Amino acid sequence: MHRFANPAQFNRLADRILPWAKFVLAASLLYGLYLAFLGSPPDRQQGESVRIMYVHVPAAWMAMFCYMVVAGASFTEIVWRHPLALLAGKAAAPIGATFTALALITGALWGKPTWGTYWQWDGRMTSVLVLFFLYLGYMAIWRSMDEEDKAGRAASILALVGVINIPIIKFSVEWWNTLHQPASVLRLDGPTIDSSMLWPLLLMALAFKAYFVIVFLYRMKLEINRRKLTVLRMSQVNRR
Amino acid sequence: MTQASSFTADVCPLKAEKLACFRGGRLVFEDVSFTLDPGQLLYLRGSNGSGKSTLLRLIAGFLRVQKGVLMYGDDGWWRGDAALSEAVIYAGHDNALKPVLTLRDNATELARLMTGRLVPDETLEAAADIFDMAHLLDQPVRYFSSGQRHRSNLMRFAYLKRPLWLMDEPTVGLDAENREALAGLMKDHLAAGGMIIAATHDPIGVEGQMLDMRDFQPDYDLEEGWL
Amino acid sequence: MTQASSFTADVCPLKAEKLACFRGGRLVFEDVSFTLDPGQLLYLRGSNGSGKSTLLRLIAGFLRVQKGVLMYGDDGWWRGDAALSEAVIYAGHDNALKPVLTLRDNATELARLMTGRLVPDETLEAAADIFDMAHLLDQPVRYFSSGQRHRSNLMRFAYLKRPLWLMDEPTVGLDAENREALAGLMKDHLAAGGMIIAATHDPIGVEGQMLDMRDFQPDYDLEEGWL
Amino acid sequence: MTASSFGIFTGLVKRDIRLAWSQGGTGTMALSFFLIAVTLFPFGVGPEPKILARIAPGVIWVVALLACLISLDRLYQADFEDGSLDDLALSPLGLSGVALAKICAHWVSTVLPLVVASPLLGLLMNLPAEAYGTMVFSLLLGTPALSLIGSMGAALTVSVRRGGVLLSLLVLPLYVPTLIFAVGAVDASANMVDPAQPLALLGAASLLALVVGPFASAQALRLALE
Amino acid sequence: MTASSFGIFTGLVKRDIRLAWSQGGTGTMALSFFLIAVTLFPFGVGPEPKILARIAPGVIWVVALLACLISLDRLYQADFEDGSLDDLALSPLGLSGVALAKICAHWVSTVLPLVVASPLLGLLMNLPAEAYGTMVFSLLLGTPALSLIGSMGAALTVSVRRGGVLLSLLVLPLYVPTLIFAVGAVDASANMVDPAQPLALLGAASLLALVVGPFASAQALRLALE
Ligand code: HEM
Ligand SMILES: Nc1ncnc2c1ncn2[C@@H]1O[C@H](COP(=O)(O)OP(=O)(O)OP(=O)(O)O)[C@@H](O)[C@H]1O
Ligand SMILES: Nc1ncnc2c1ncn2[C@@H]1O[C@H](COP(=O)(O)OP(=O)(O)OP(=O)(O)O)[C@@H](O)[C@H]1O
Ligand SMILES: [Mg+2]
Ligand SMILES: [Mg+2]
Repeated sequence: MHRFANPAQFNRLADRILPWAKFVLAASLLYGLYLAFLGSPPDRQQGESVRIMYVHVPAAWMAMFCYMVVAGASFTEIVWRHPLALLAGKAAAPIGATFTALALITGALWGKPTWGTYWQWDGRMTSVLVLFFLYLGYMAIWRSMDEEDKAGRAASILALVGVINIPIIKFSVEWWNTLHQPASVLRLDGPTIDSSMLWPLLLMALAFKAYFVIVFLYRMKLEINRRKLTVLRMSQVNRR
Repeated sequence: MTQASSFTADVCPLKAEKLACFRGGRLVFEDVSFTLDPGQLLYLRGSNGSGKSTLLRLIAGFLRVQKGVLMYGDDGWWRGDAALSEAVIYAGHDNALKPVLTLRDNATELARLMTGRLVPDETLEAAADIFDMAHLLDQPVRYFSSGQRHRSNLMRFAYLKRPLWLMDEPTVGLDAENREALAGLMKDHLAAGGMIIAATHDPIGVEGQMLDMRDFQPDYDLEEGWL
Repeated sequence: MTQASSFTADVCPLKAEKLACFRGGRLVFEDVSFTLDPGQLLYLRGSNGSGKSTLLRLIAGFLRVQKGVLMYGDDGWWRGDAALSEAVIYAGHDNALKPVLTLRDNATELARLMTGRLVPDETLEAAADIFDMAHLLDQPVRYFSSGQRHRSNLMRFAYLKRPLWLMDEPTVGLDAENREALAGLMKDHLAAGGMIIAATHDPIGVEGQMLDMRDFQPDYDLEEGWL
Repeated sequence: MTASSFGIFTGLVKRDIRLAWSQGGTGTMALSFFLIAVTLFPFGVGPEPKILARIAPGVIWVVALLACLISLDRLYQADFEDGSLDDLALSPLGLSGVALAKICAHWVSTVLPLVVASPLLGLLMNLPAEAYGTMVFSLLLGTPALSLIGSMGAALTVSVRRGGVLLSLLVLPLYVPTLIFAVGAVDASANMVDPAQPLALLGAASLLALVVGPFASAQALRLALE
Repeated sequence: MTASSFGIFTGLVKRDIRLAWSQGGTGTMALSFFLIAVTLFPFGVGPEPKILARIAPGVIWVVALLACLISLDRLYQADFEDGSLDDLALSPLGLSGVALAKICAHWVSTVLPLVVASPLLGLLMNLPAEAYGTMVFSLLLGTPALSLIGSMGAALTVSVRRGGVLLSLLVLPLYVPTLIFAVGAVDASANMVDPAQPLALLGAASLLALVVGPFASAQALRLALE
């Protein structure tokens, strides 16, 4: 378990993965974008605006995926006190928050042409918003505390408590919505996906995932270096 | 070597072996070892920042023992352990007093928190007498001067009957008379078979072992220490 | 007797006549009189609760002079007065440090607050050197031990150039070396014609007048004192 | 041991209630925040009875939640700052027990008064007569979750300077389900629908919080002691 | 003397802005409270766009007011607790100047971000397009009064532990006129009426607060020092 606690070993592993991830990103992004914007037909009801889907849906998937990464890292940190897990959560959270913001923004932009409004208090949108707040809280704790280890463990506790919340929010909000506004559930049945749309969607999802891996690894390396810096500073404090 | 006594918990020797402590990723001290037998006093000495308070908080179970061993009798001694939390009284830099409550109420609440029972009035008054606080018992603590607050905090050692005292700079801000009262209290505790660890810059006037924290300053090593 | 000097404000004798102070409706001390000339040091002595801190805060202008007179040179000395707030440096029990800022930033902000200007780096580093803090200048204060924080607070006396120093228990928590450094700093200030009033329980090793606050304890009288 | 634990627990609850209602305590203050903040809404929204009635359950619950939140700020902070937290950690009760005791005290001293005052605010906000019972009941059932969840946030932010506002960031998202169930129940009653289902969910949220809350709070408090 | 006073004043404003946006400061946090609390209302009130649009100006203003309020809690408290208030009192600037500097810093670091974020919340709350300009303008014009009035409350409660909730009790009633004028202006715009009159009154409230605020704050701070 603690094998990769050695930063040098981690760095070596990361350096081996990075080129591959970059290749996958370039390939899938280029082909995916081509398919999404030129190679697939506009939707019959939605017209060209359907192309937002190729960004929106992968971003929404990644938003949830990143949270699970953060939660997994938190669990590892709490149970096994794995030092790299601490940094992994810290590295993944801002990426997740960005994807969440992207899902929110693209969703809102999509909402305007399809529903005539940028924002609806619909179950799925709301639960993603709450997810965004959880990310913000996680990052705020990290920023707010004096000691890195302490901050990380506090943030981990929050992340784990937040996991309990996610299914509840989704479930409850959908229930809450049907009481007031059953009409907005419409979106859930969405346009049935034809393979001409499925392929670019999957390719874009792959590209997003590769992007995540790359940024995540770079951020891990950054965190490790930052950590070294902190320790160096600390060693200054009591130099005699 | 467990010893029957007037304490609410057994008195056993406390033994530290090669303790080390990291704070904020930095090694504060390493290789701290000592043995404290019932009836003994250990002074922690050392310049500012050498880790006296940190060691006390480690022994009190507020910090995790990350490296080394701490034994109480034959048992390990760890954070959140019941044995630990029934043997220790700790008094740190902060006074742990509620300004709106009177001194008597503060003491009563603390005793109830530690034992679940009320302290008899006589015990409390005897404790207050030691530090010449009897006339202040029914005053709200918010009117106290800094030395009076500190004495109110030290009173706990007189009315709680636990064997291991951890004192962080107990003489701070005390006038001469009260330093003597403190020394007397500590001597009585040792005579009854209790144990004391005190971090201090001032002489207190009670015999004891010395542990100079400057001897345990690490040669700082980035390669090993950073994670 | 105003004296030209390196201070940002004039040095004049400080004279107290029959000062008294009420706190919480109670008379804490009465009939306190003293005269402090440039180049002199006044120690406030007395048991806990005798009113040392209260007198210091009165002189610093935090409390109102309710009874008696306080004169600085030929002028009255009152709360909120510009003359007062340009002559005094006060260091109390609290350290007045912002934990997120580095020691250098803390010092810079304080100097700017007091003078509107930045302190030259050399002045600051010289000040830090006195208390062996130079290597800590660029560290956030949150990492400091209690003694290190206290020293950071004392540094202000070295980089602010005001004539009257008010020190409340300046030796608290200092190790032996730093007590000496403090004594040296105080001697230099007196030699330059400054004035110091220090409340302390520990000997500091600088010559000075003594004012024992126990001599000014009122015979407590409910009839007179209660309103 | 058990008998003594029980003594410590009740002692601690009593201590905290007493401190909350003593000078400068949170007890009276949360109540006045609740009353005043709700009163601001007719100023902000305008006095039309229909609109007020429509938004009454939501506003009352949201403000109760905010009042609870700002009083939570000091749940552990006061003990942390004056060093009492060290003592609490050395109590034979253990930190989970301590957290539970403090949560109980918070609910009794600070939240219960809000529940009692809520019908008055219902009157001010023109709440439909059918909904009063459900509103009070939903507050009784749901506010323990607020105290329990809030305790985790308070423990996490205890060593943070100016933690109050960070607390809100951590805790408010976790309050959302409670809020939705509760308002759902009150709205159902106001519209003459059976509120049993949202009330059951509300109770479940409180139970879940009871399982997780004290334990997670204790873990977070350990961190603050380090 | 005047030149040095000016240096001290700007220095103090910069110091406070820096602290507010540093780790654990109120700057970011008040903003997140504002965003989250406004978001709670659709949960509480339900998602109907018409209702939301109707209550939007009131809710946004009331929550901005509450966010401002809870950040005020620590305006002087932090300096009081760590002893910096003694230093502030000994500054040649004088306590009124100190108070004014801290109020300016509070407004710039904490309130201005709320004003900037308010259009986003207008979007979430479905605010009518006509009202955006007036809402932002009313916030710009009215929030200085919130900082100034709040400063008095913060100074009064500074020596009281758990002052946060006491603060609200003191300050909220004084906020009512500002709130009424501001919401009046935004509502007027939303209904295509000229908002000049309520805006003028709002400006007058801020001016009055500017005259009274720093002075009263300084007096209250003197009390805390005693
Ligand atoms: C800000 C507003 C929005 C948010 C936060 C949001 C959120 C999400 C999330 C979280 C998912 C992933 C669901 C899952 O895989 O379980 C998703 C999928 C999707 N969204 Fe959105 N959405 C928003 C607006 C919209 C709009 C306006 C449309 C179009 C009318 C839309 C259409 C879709 C579609 C078609 C999917 C794929 C569903 C599937 O998995 O088959 N969304 N959205
Ligand atoms: N805020 C207050 N209200 C009422 N009485 C007070 C207040 N502050 C202090 N006192 C009382 O004033 C007296 C003098 O207190 P002061 O703090 O000046 O003592 P001191 O000489 O500094 O003692 P120490 O050596 O303990 O610091 C004490 O008896 C104290 O009870
Ligand atoms: N929260 C913390 N994070 C990081 N480092 C810390 C922390 N607290 C203390 N330290 C560091 O640990 C070292 C030991 O501090 P400690 O408070 O134990 O010193 P001390 O021996 O009690 O000194 P003093 O005589 O000044 O009280 C100091 O160098 C300090 O900088
Ligand atoms: Mg120490
Ligand atoms: Mg004193």
